[in-house]
Amino acid sequence: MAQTETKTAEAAAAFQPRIVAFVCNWCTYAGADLAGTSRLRYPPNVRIIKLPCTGRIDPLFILKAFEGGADAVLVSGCHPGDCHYTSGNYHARRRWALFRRLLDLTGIDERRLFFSWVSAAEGQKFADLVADITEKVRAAGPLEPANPARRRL
Amino acid sequence: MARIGVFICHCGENIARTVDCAAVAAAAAKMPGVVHSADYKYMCSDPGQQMIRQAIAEKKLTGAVVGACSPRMHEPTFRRAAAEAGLNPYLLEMANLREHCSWVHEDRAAATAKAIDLVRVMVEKVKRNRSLYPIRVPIEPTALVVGGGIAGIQAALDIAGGGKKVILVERGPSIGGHMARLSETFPTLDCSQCILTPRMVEAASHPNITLMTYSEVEAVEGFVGNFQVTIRRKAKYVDWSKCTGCGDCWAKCPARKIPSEFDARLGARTAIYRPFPQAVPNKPVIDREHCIMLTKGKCGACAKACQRGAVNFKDQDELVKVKVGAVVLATGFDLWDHSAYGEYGAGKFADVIDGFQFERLASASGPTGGEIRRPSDGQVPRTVVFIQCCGSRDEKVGKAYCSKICCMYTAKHGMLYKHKVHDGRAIVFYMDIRAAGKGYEEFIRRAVEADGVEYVRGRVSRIYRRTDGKLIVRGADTLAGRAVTVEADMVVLADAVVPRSGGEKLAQLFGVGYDTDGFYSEAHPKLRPVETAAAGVFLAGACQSPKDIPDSVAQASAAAAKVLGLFARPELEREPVVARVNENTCVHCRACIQACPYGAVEDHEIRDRKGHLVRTVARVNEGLCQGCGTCVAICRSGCIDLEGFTDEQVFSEIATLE
Amino acid sequence: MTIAIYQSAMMNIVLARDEAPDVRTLRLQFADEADRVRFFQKYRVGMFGLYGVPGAGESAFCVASPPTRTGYVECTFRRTGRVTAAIRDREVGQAVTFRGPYGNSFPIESWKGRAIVFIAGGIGLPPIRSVIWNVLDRPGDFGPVTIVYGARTVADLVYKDELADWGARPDVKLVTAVDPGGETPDWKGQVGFVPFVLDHAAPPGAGAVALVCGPPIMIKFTLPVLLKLGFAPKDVYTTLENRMKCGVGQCGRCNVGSTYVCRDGPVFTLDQLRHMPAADM
Amino acid sequence: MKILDADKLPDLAAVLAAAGYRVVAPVRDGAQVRMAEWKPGLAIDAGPIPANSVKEFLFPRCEVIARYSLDGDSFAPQPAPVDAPKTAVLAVRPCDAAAMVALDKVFNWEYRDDAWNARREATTLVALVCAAADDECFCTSVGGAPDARLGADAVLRCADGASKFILEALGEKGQALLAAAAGVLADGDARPDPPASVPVRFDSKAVTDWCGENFESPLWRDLGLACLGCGSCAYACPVCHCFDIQDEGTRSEAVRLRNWDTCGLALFTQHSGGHNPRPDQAARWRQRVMHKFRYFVERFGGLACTGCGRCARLCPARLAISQVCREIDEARKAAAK
Amino acid sequence: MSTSEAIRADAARLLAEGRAKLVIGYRARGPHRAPAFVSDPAGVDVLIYDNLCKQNLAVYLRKPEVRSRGPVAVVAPPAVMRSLVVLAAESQLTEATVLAVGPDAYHGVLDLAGAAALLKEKYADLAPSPELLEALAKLDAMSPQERARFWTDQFAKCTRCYACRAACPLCYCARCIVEKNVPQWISTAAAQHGNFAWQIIRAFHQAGRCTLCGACEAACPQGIPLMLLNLALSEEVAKQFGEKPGYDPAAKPVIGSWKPDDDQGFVR
Repeated sequence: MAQTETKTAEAAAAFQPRIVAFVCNWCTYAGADLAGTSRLRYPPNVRIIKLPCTGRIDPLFILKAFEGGADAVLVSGCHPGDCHYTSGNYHARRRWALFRRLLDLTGIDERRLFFSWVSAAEGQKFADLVADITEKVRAAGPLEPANPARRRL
Repeated sequence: MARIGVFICHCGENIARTVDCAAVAAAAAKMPGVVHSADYKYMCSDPGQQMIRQAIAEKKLTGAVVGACSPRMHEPTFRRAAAEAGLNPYLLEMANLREHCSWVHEDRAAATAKAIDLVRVMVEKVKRNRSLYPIRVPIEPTALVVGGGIAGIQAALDIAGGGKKVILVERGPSIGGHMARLSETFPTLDCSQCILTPRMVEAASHPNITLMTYSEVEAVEGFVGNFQVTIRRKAKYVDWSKCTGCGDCWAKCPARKIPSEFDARLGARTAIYRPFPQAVPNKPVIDREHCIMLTKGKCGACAKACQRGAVNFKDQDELVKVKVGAVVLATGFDLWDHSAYGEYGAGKFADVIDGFQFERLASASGPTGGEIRRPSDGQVPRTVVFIQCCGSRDEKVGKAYCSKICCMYTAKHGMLYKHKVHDGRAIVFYMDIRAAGKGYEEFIRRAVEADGVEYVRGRVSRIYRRTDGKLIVRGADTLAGRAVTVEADMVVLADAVVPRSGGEKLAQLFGVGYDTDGFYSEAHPKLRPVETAAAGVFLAGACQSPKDIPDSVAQASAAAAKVLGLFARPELEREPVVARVNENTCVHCRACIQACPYGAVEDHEIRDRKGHLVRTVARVNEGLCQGCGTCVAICRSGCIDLEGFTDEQVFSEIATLE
Repeated sequence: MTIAIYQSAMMNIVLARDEAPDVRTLRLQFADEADRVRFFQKYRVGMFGLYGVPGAGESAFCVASPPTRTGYVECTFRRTGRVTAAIRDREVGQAVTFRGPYGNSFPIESWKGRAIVFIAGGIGLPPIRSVIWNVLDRPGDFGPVTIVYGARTVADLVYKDELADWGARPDVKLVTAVDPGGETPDWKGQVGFVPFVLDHAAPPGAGAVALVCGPPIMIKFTLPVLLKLGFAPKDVYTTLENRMKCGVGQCGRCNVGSTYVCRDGPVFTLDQLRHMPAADM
Repeated sequence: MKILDADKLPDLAAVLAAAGYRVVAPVRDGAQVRMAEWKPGLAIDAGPIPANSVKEFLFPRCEVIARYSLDGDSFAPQPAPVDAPKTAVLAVRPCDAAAMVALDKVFNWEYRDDAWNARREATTLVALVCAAADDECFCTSVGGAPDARLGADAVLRCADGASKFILEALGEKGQALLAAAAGVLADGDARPDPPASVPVRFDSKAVTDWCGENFESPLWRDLGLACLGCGSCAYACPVCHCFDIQDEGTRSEAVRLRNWDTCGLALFTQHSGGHNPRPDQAARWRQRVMHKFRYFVERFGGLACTGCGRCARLCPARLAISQVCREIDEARKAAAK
Repeated sequence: MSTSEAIRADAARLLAEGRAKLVIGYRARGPHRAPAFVSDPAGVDVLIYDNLCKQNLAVYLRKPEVRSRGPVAVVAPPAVMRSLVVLAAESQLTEATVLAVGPDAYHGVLDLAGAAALLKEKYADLAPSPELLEALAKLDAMSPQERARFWTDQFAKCTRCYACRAACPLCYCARCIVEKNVPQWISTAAAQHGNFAWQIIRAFHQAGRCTLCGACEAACPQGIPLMLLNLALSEEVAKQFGEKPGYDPAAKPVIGSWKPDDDQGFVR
């Protein structure tokens, strides 16, 4: 029993979540830059894919990431009112409000899909966010084998 | 055939300390399509750039990835280097190995693995990049200036003087703004009207300036270089082409007790009126809210009086569309309504007035002919208390900022009062004196030393009216450390400067940001104080932050210089990151058209050779598209793509992370 | 066990040449000698193969080199979609997959001693280039050769070097043409559409064989000219290029009526085409 | 005579599974009865005609036909073994069993498909004589019968008023299955119930002839109006076998897939240049009917339709090929008079 | 006069007067109901209407084969009318002639505006079936892993026949996203990843547009409960944005518009 628990704990510690982040160029990408220039530390589990705006992010991107075995996806952009393109993030916000419901219903729940606003000034917020979601995903464990979107051929 | 070069920068030790750069370069060398991979201590240095140029030339690279710092740092540098070697600059991408990797991670193995991923993502992307060329958009060399105060007038005159056309839009019936209402101006005490009216006349008569008074911006389409602005010309009910400005009409108007906005409600005007005698244009409008004919349907006294038949009660608002290439917002300010201050009488005491009211009392053209007479009974006040920072620097009323101009105009008010009422007492309550301007400190000193204005440092806690009509002002003298009570005949409050009402709506029309106080946001507080986030829209005057006349004029000239700089070229070069519609597969559901924040997606009719309509599709106007990609993600059938961030590129980036 | 019929040979690209915008020729060598031997045992002119890049897919196009050159296989293709783009992206030294040859062939043995007229438009030349070289590689076996080749513009002409070779040979009469407006200032060939140019060249048709390949509109207007010149419908050949996936008569999409292009074709005579439902082509 | 009580089909399945068979049988799934891999505990419902045919167990919807490992710009073939488990299909309908015989011809037409043949070899089809038919059944119009044995390795037949099954082997595979199932089978006697009665709805020979002469007919246009252009009919059909070949992959591996495809979809024949030889639904319906009733006959000497009626049962627009054939037949008869 | 008789009379009149070249309605095929296409006034006798008539005939108004016939009239229960209203809002229809039928009454020949008015007046509260609501509630009560398992099993049945798409009046794209192969976002293979992506995107592309007519699920030959997905999204659209598609021909797309105060409780 004790042995199993140790094993599980080890497995959890060894589990390196794979997180794909889709971020906008103007706010969150710059926020991540600021985290860097501020020499903040966060776990190395996130791979950022830069888009001009959250408005560009198609749900297909998220599906594709999960299909490829991501344990979680982060979508992040400018705060409401701050969009470089005035309203791309408002469009995105609606899209995600519905899309997350769909994914939750089909088994990819809120421990796998994160949305945030991170401004260019919020380096600390970005670092904290990545640390926090990495921890959350680690706690939730690998999405496999229950990943309904995974390629199996 | 992709022939990609990968260049990994050590950034001295900045990247190399945490990331095994050689290992990244070695891994990159094995990535599909990569024909050249190298690492170097400083890629951004001359030798580093030379490495890139050389590899592009020698290896006939079709694309390059530089793994270094953030692209926000050096993308222009490396793209320029690529261009110098003959590679289209858009065929070079950067992998952010410093800000996004080495600086934020400690575990060398994990950071190196991540760096390899980041490079691979960009390799996959760059393989699908296309050569892009800046988009050239013709510029409509006409500027729109919104607001006809001194800032707007100055901007308009400077642009017009630079040989470009200007449309000057003013909400009120006359240009001139607040400056026209001032009696004298600090620190020179020259007559405000005397220096302003020539400018007003010049603006009205300048061949390059089209004046649109009594007009407001209704709608804005388009983008820098090509704005289409719809302006509502409010119904004036007077045909200005016939009107001579003779004044017969307002002389006959029976509605005579309308508080005059120009005189800060201290005087009255008629329903058909010109705001002030020096108004430009010097022609009347009918105030439709107060006109008896327009509200009750009978009267017409003015129409009978007008010998030119210029009065037209059937006049209607008119929407005028103009094409402009740049916009200067100069909408100015208002004074905060001090009725929120219950301790100062909540606006109920007639003799507690604001700065504009004092200006009108002091003005020779004002309701008292320049004599200082208090509003309640017309008596000359013997003791006048001036209170600074009324609303400003008071977070309780949500205004943390300093209104900047009050210290100076209060000193001026004190002086003017003393000049007119030699035996009167002018007492100023202040928190600090901020007189950082040329001749400003001297001006304050003059008020105190030469004119005997009494300054008390401290706040006024309460004003109440005694039964004999005296205003009892209770405050503290913090320097003397005692309570002060003054029996005043009149109190002048230096109300906070706030943006003009309706400013938010206008900002939204132009896509300009504004702060929590409603002041328009400049693009950068230090380096781009005149620009806004909306390209081609510039700021002048107090709409951006409280400013005095010299600062407003300076910023107006700066805005004009920006406009003239923009207009100096016939075309605008834009980033070629724009969306394109695949018209073969577009089914015209119009979701993209409705979603585009810029109105850049338009209906496009496809016609056969004979001109018959085959079908309608969406088409992106490259001049308007800003490249956000919202339409791309909205399109269900994937018929729109965004240059620089195409579906293929993003797909490959995600796929390679599997 | 694997499905043998879908196992491809590995072929290495030994030469790549850009012929025209988006048109490329690859010369491929079998990685495995056994595959080469098997291929050339079966290969006759007119047959096609399925060329592929793992991960992108397979695409069918003809073998453009003749069976007389047994060291390699050449193909010429236009980039039209995902697969052809992937094949085009392969470089010399890299590999592609190949299976084939499939389909029927031109019955050139029955043409011995007869005059042969090749008529091609644009990217229609590759399917009959193998026949041209096969005929030219066997001097004395066949009668006089006429080649009428047209393209939209000079840039769109493929095999420019070989055209020069053919034009210089005494045993070939070569007529090249570009559509009106497609000529360059130094264009030495004719200007006009292929049917018109063919009519003008007027090769004798009686007893001769004609091979026509090109866009449907060109074929449509060329056939009457051929009949006028005296060619018999049974002696006029063309190749069909319907969409194919399996190449072996099973996937069910290339059929014209009950004729499977992959299996019964791709080579058909005008006589045969007349008995096939035009609406399915 | 080998006898099985009517409620003992799960026992039969269990004993076969224990003998190493993958067992496929009709099981209930929501509102449908579907042919599915049987798992212990699942009830077997041999009553209704299953919504899907047995085809997918011999010709999967998606199958890896080649596999490559990728490394940078190079690749290397990897084994792509055919998955052909020993399978027993219980209560397969005679129309489905007959369809497998038609597919044998396709998959061995000059080129032999190893995967098909391997799975066919590994599969024992235990046909169920239909005791009931519905208004979409028309096996008798296309040369079949509710008790036909074509393609079957063994036959289950209801007996003694549906209280029992008689299980009869028809060949070596059937005998092997019976041997494996011996534990649940009893020796005895039972009176077979009469098979369902399926009226002949049209003369298929007449349809074949008509198709030969009517490539252009207003009938196709009418069909094209109602048809929505999906693949429901083809994927439900036990004989339809068209497929697509697509590659997929990651950066380390690529697979070449054979996926079901159908002439009902617009893209099926569309050239990469945009031209489509079958530009509208009318042309696609014509292909469907022609393929089943004319081209297949010309190439293989039989029909590509076994009268199961699934296409009609599942069509979102309730189009029925049997009715089309009947109309053709009637029109032909009317014309002959 | 029965509803069927009234439909026949109106159909004959529309055809005779040339107001319609084609009337699309329902006919009987044995015990089943199939679409009927009547172009001759003499042929209207096949038209019937009863509660077995379920197919959403609005789907035909987008077919080129149908559009090329000239003006079309369609027998339209509320579900069909709602689809037509959405099609109009998405500029896929400029006008429509409907023979409006309700479960309770026949409303005669209406144009698009008339149909929209009728919908708002009489059919504003078309509620999903209690069974469907219950099924969704049951699903929502499961753990994420159970939900994943449920849908993995359901989607495993998908053969990619695209009957769901073909039957849906709102799936009118000239080139469906699944048919886009550069890049191929959604695998066409009837395997787990392709089926999941297809079903999720199909449902998502209906978000804010779906009128819950049920055509997709009814068309699915594999019995996949697609309405659970549609209902979940429709509920969310109503709850979050207060939108109910299919009533306003001038409605803006739910995805494609926004309000500053849209919920963002889920955004960190």
